[in-house]
Amino acid sequence: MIRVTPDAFDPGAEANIFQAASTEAGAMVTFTGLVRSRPDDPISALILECYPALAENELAAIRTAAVARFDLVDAAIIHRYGRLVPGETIMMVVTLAAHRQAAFDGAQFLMDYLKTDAPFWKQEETRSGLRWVEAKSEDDDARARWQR
Amino acid sequence: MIRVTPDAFDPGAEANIFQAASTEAGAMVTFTGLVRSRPDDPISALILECYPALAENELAAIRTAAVARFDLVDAAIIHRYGRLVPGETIMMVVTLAAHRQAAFDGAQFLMDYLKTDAPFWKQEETRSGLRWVEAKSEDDDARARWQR
Amino acid sequence: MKVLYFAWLRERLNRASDEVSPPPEVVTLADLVAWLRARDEALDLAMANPAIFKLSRDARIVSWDTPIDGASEVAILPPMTGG
Amino acid sequence: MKVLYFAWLRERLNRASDEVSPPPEVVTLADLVAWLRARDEALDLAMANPAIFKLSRDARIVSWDTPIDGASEVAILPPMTGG
Repeated sequence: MIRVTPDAFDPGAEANIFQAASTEAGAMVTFTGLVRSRPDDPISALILECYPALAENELAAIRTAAVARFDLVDAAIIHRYGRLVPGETIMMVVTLAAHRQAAFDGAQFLMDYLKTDAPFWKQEETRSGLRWVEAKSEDDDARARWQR
Repeated sequence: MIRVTPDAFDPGAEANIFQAASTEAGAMVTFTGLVRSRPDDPISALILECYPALAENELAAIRTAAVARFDLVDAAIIHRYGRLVPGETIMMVVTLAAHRQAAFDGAQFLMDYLKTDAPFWKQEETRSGLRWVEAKSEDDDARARWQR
Repeated sequence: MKVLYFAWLRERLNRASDEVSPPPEVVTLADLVAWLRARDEALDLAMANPAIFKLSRDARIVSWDTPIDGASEVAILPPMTGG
Repeated sequence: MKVLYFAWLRERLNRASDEVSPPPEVVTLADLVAWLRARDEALDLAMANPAIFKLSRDARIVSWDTPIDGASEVAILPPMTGG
């Protein structure tokens, strides 16, 4: 399941629904990305720009690749866009597998590809205005570790 | 938070409560272990034996080590014992961190130590009786990768 | 053909898209980018480091040497920061 | 001192614990295990491969060479299969 949406979602409820749909899995891993405001550099909001048609296609492709590569029972990605305040959930990935290592590896693979290939762009809203979040070269490195 | 209990729990609700308690984290990872029944080798239940006093002490020690080593904002472990049927949640770990790699590494570290050092023993209930689940040497290997 | 711009590239250009009709010698997406940059100084400057951009054709990320091949929508994508 | 047995070790011995009073020459947990095995053939057989067992003293896992040191509860733990 892939969902690209401006609407808030309940990560715990989504994970439970996902888990209940399968009896073949022994392990589930979730990753949840949260809007973070640090006391030394507070932000009032995170604004995510998105190219929805491309996001849906790329996330579906990443999901299919992860399921095949790690023999996952299932995998899902939910990603929001729009204006989010600190503490809100930006996105989540969930993987279900027979055993724990595949569930962990699948979730990390999804995150590493999503960081570099999913068309979302973050802006931080601060007292002095908006600033674009810079892409990290370590995200390219994280993605590269899966290339054979 | 460490909880060793015979009672069922709601993993999604636990994760949401855990997430809401912190505004400093940008990443949350959960691992959930589920009772699995395969069509080719079905089980009617999993029976977990436990030494609760030791389990609480060891899980608390593992949690403290993970928080320090990966600079986690927080970590929690919930582990059930008693008789569980397929689809039920056996246990979960949750980690909160500033960034995703620490949250993933912390959760994997918790799982790898828990597998070899937390005093739980599984029995599978099948049509032909009860059988002890054998420890896997790969669990020792997984734990060893964290030893410096 | 529609060309889309996102994030700080969109801001630098002060528009989210262009409607263009490239000449027949523009065969690949790389050709298209070169042709667009030659027509638009703001885009040329914003793409001074072209290696950081990815390109999509009809809502799929593709390599720069991919033929345009009748695409109806091409996007120029600054480094992504989702997740 | 109470000695606890778990899982298949408990089953093989047909009991979950023993109440014992080891003599003063039993100093470490390894000494205790040797002393228990010498008194009990079933335990001796069940622990034929001693390296697979962990030991706890007063509800903390400790190494085999740890002194007993007035412990009130020692447990012999077959390989664990939680998670």
